[in-house]
Amino acid sequence: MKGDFVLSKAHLSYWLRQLRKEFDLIAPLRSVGSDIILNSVSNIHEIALDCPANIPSPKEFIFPQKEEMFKFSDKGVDTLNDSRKRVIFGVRSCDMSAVALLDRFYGGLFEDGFYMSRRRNTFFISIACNNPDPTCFCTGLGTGPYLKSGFDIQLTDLGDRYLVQMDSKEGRSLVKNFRHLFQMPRKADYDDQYEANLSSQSKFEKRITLENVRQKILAGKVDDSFWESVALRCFECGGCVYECPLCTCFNVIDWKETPDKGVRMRLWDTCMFKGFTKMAGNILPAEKKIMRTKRWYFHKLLYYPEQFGKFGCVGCGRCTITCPGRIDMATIANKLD
Amino acid sequence: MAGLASAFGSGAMTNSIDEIDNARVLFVIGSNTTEQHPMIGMHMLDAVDKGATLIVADPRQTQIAKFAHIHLRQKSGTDVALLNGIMNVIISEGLVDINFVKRRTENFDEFEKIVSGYSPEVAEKITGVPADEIKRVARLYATEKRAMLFYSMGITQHVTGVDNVRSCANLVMLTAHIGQPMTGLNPLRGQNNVQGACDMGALPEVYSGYQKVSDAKARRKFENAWGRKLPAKPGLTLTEMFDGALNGKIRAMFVMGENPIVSDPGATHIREAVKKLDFLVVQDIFMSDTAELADVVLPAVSFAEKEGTFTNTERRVQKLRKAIRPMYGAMPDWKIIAELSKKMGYDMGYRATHEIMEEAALLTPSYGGILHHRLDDFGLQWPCPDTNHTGTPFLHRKKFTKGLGTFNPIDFVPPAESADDEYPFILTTGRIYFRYHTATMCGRTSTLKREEPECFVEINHKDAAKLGIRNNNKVRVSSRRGEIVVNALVTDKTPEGIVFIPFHFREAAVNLITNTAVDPVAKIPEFKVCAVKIVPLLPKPGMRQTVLYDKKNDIKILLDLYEESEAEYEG
Amino acid sequence: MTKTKTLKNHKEIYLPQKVKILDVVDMTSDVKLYKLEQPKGFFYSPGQFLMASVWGAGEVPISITSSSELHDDIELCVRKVGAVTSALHELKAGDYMGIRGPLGNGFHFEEAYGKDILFVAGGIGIAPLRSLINLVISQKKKFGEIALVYGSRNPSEVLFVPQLLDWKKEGIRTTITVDVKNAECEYCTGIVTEHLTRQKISFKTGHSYICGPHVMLKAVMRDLSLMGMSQDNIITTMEAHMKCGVGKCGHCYADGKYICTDGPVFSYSEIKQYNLLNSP
Amino acid sequence: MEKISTICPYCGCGCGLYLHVEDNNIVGVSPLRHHPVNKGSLCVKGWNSFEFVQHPERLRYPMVKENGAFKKTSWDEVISLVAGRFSEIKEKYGPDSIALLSSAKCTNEENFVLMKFARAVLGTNNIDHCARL
Repeated sequence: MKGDFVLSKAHLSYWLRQLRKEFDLIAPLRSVGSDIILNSVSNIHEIALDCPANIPSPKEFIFPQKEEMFKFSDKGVDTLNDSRKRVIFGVRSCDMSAVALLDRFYGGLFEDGFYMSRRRNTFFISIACNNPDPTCFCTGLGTGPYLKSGFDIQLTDLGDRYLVQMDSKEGRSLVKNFRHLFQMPRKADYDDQYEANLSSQSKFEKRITLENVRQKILAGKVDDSFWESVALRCFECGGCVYECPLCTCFNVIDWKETPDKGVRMRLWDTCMFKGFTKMAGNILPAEKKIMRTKRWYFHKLLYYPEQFGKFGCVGCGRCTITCPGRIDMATIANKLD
Repeated sequence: MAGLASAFGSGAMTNSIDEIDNARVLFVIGSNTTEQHPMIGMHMLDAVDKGATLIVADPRQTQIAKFAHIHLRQKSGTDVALLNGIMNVIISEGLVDINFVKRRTENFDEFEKIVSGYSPEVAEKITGVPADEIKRVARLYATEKRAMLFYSMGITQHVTGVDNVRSCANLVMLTAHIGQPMTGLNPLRGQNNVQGACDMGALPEVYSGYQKVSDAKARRKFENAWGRKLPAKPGLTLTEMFDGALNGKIRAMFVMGENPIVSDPGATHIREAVKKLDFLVVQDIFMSDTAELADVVLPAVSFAEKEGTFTNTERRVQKLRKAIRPMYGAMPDWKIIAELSKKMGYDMGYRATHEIMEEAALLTPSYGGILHHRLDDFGLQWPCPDTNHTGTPFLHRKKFTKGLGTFNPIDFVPPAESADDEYPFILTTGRIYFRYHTATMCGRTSTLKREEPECFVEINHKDAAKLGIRNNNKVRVSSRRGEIVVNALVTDKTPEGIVFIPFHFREAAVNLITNTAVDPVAKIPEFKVCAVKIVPLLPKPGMRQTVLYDKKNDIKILLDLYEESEAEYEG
Repeated sequence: MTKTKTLKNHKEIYLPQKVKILDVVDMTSDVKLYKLEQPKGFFYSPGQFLMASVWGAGEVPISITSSSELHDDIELCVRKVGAVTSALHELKAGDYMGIRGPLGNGFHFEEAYGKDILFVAGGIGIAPLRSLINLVISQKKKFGEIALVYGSRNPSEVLFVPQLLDWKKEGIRTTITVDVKNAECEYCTGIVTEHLTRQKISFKTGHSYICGPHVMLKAVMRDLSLMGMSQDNIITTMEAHMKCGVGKCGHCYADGKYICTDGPVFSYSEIKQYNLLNSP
Repeated sequence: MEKISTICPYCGCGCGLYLHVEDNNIVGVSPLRHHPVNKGSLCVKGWNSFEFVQHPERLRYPMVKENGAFKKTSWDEVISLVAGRFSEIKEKYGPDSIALLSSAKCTNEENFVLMKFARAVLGTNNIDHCARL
């Protein structure tokens, strides 16, 4: 395709080192045990290029768990905007698809300034997925393992080189100044990409079609006894919401540092708690756990398609890893499908 | 942990958490694991999913009890009778591991004499648990090799706490469920470093590693290391300290990161005691109720600002890493004490926490190989006697710490206070999921605070109906020691005759009314059993009720029409 | 249909505007009426709300009780129930507070032209309705019969008493009912639902606007529907836990609808369709 | 951003978690994926364990009560004061008139140091903690 490039693997670290001069470079790094986490890179060689698909979602860089919004004092109010420029290297196709949906959510009728200012300063270099995790199920949702569009830069690992594809102005800007590192692609490169994509797809253990689940719920074939059994296993940890690359709920709180000075901030919140919808006078509209579990699944399975034409799930499998009660999206879908 | 020590010689979880997944029988007594130790609960559910049998003994219908294949709802404070009943069946049906009992334990005969008096029928009378259930549990637990036993505060916070633990130990030895992976006796400890605080000798009668202060040899070792003469007489326990303060024996107190005024039973008594002190120093990260009464308050740092180690309930010593610089003018606790010590003429000379650990390792056999640089990934489980040792996932493999395991013959003793006409309910207290201890930390976490902002009393719906109490009504709960006013939470979680109040709330400190009677050995106060009466407070005058008819379920719902109304927002 | 103006054009949707409190009136022991200086270009419809903000305490949604067309200032009726409203109650005339808004869809009362209107309010639910009632009265000729049933716990909690008398004079059939009567007052007793049938309006063609606690809403909407009123014409305004007011924080989300941006005004048929009163 | 692996401050499970730090400010938490206890999960307290750390109500300086009210003081002064008072009371009433309460929320090292302080410096075995609860 026009505008695509090929990057020799030997040149990757040079390119990233150049980018790090201008950006806070975030990439998957090895950590305690065999953990791989997204962290600021201090040594390019520490980047875990061969890591499995499931690394923590990059959501926190554009929608942090705790974000200060305003500083207030008797003199006035300062809006705090994060202006740090970041390149996040090594995110997966599922996460890229999630970011695209987040952009639509935080844009829209009311544009969320805090999200947008972070988003504008964050550039993603995603890697087409060649070694999916056992928990991954993006193939059934069209959110991976390879993306055709909706990324800044997508790298496809072709053995000794990467096929570099760009789908945004921001993406192209990261390559522009380093043209001498990149070569023009040949047909063989695309053939190899096609093969790699097929081989990757064949590695997926889970085949889940959420559409079947949606139809079943819409047809009223899933009764409350099913959701009751799901709710029973809910530990109310909120992990599914915190880990989900698409969950957006937040709480707003004020901290008073002195009587006339303080900060207003927002924190991730979760609809899995009964207090989430609590009204003054201790009225709890969603007191029963079943209401809250249904709410989460219905939002993702029924209302997301209504609002955005897409499921509120990208098949990343993180809820599968984090849910202590083992009642994640994949498990539910498997039971219902 | 006195109960465990008298049976095995050391008090800690004998096995590891990640063994739970592959156990075949899980017997959980007095622990609402999925709420109080959620991550251990997670392992238990995994085991259940793999086909393990879960047995829960708890008077309350807790979350973990809902997953139980067998749920024994024994009367509060009758755990000993229940366990004796189970052991009676094991003995009479020949399910005892004779080999193990002969080779590795002592005092079986004495023990058998007592247990023989607890036929399942006798146990049923005391505990209210059907004899057949007792028999079923006995057979299940005794015949499965990979059977783990768990207990928590529901067992220890009784006048008979030590007896309860010893009974558990008896059961484990009787069936040889110890010294093997996926077996053992596993206390689930409440606070993150309770285990460590005990291990490190923050106890009146022992140095680190449970070396007795009365033992001259141990004392000499510490005296040599520290270059000071050390006292040989065991000190006062927490409860005795406050009694001492009241009668003038204790004149000064140093409190590091604790808030006994809210956490301890008979809170009024403690407040009085603390007020009588000549000098009180409190070191904490927030202004606590106890700090309010102090003469000096020292700002310490939180877990995120310091280095050190925590020991979890499975004896895993793990490294705490500093994430941010100390906030404001705060100082790490160890530094404050070291400074103080220096000022008093004893320079401890530590420059960093790993040096303290080196000293502790030198003086503590079970921590001998535990040094900071060896804890990088997921820490080490003690005993870890030297730097080549890789830790111990389960204890008592070949022999018990004290040699032979001791059977303790234990008779059932009724709780110190039982329900009567004047105080017809049994009150039990405990933790709830969204709160932790006295709320100095979670009270400053918006989500946790929002979920459970107010104290409540759980009462069975039948009892509530008898008393004319509806959900969210204010009630007065009073015992012989005090009273509090809380909201009623009408539920079927607690059985009839029992009410439950979480102990986290300073506004309604349930410890104002709990029993100050303490276990004679472990000195653990009796939180779990106390007789109370409950009086509904009259609804506000002018409140009006309306009846809503729920067609689907054919029930009438009584509603306080305007009581439930008026939020901050109407449009 | 009037075009409802919202925050849409604001660059910073979370930043409260600083406004001066012109006057504070004690209405009852725990309800105060605030008159705020109206910022330039601030236009709102009845039924809209704003996020009232006190730095250090937080933000809460409060419905506007004045009408843009009739008043030069913004009036808010605030009952002391939580941390933020308590902080608001500390403020005096001359102090400043923050507002964000107007937010929400508001009432589209033009659809009731030529028809009878029944207003039903419970407790402080009179506040958002007051905005609409004043506007309706100003165009009284365009409507048929107008009636109001207003329930309170006790006589001392009846809000806007002088205004109620004015409305009566304007020809509105006003029924004020309290739970417990004291000797002097002339109010009726009983809950609002007991007084609905007595209203001399056409239930078949009429429109109804209701605001009050959830329990009351449920009962009134069901009764009116049983009396033959079209479910599309039974209009209410919902309350919900809100943190942002602009469809982002997710707190008021229910079955695909955001109370803050899709509401807070809904018809009974919408409420049933989206299961808003007892949604999962 | 820097993610520091540490241990949850709440219950006795001892779950591993990362604290996410940006400019000396904790902005988030995530679980350790391969920790033998929590295996990639956390409970609600763990997920929210960072919020109280930087809460403005944190004690900021040592305080001494004078005439019923707390007064700010310096570390030097307060250490001298406490050391002086303890010495005085020890002198007058004997070492066993002093009691120390340690904490199950503090580290092993801190417990060890306090235990040593009680026994070697003050000369009393009157040390306990709230583990009995």
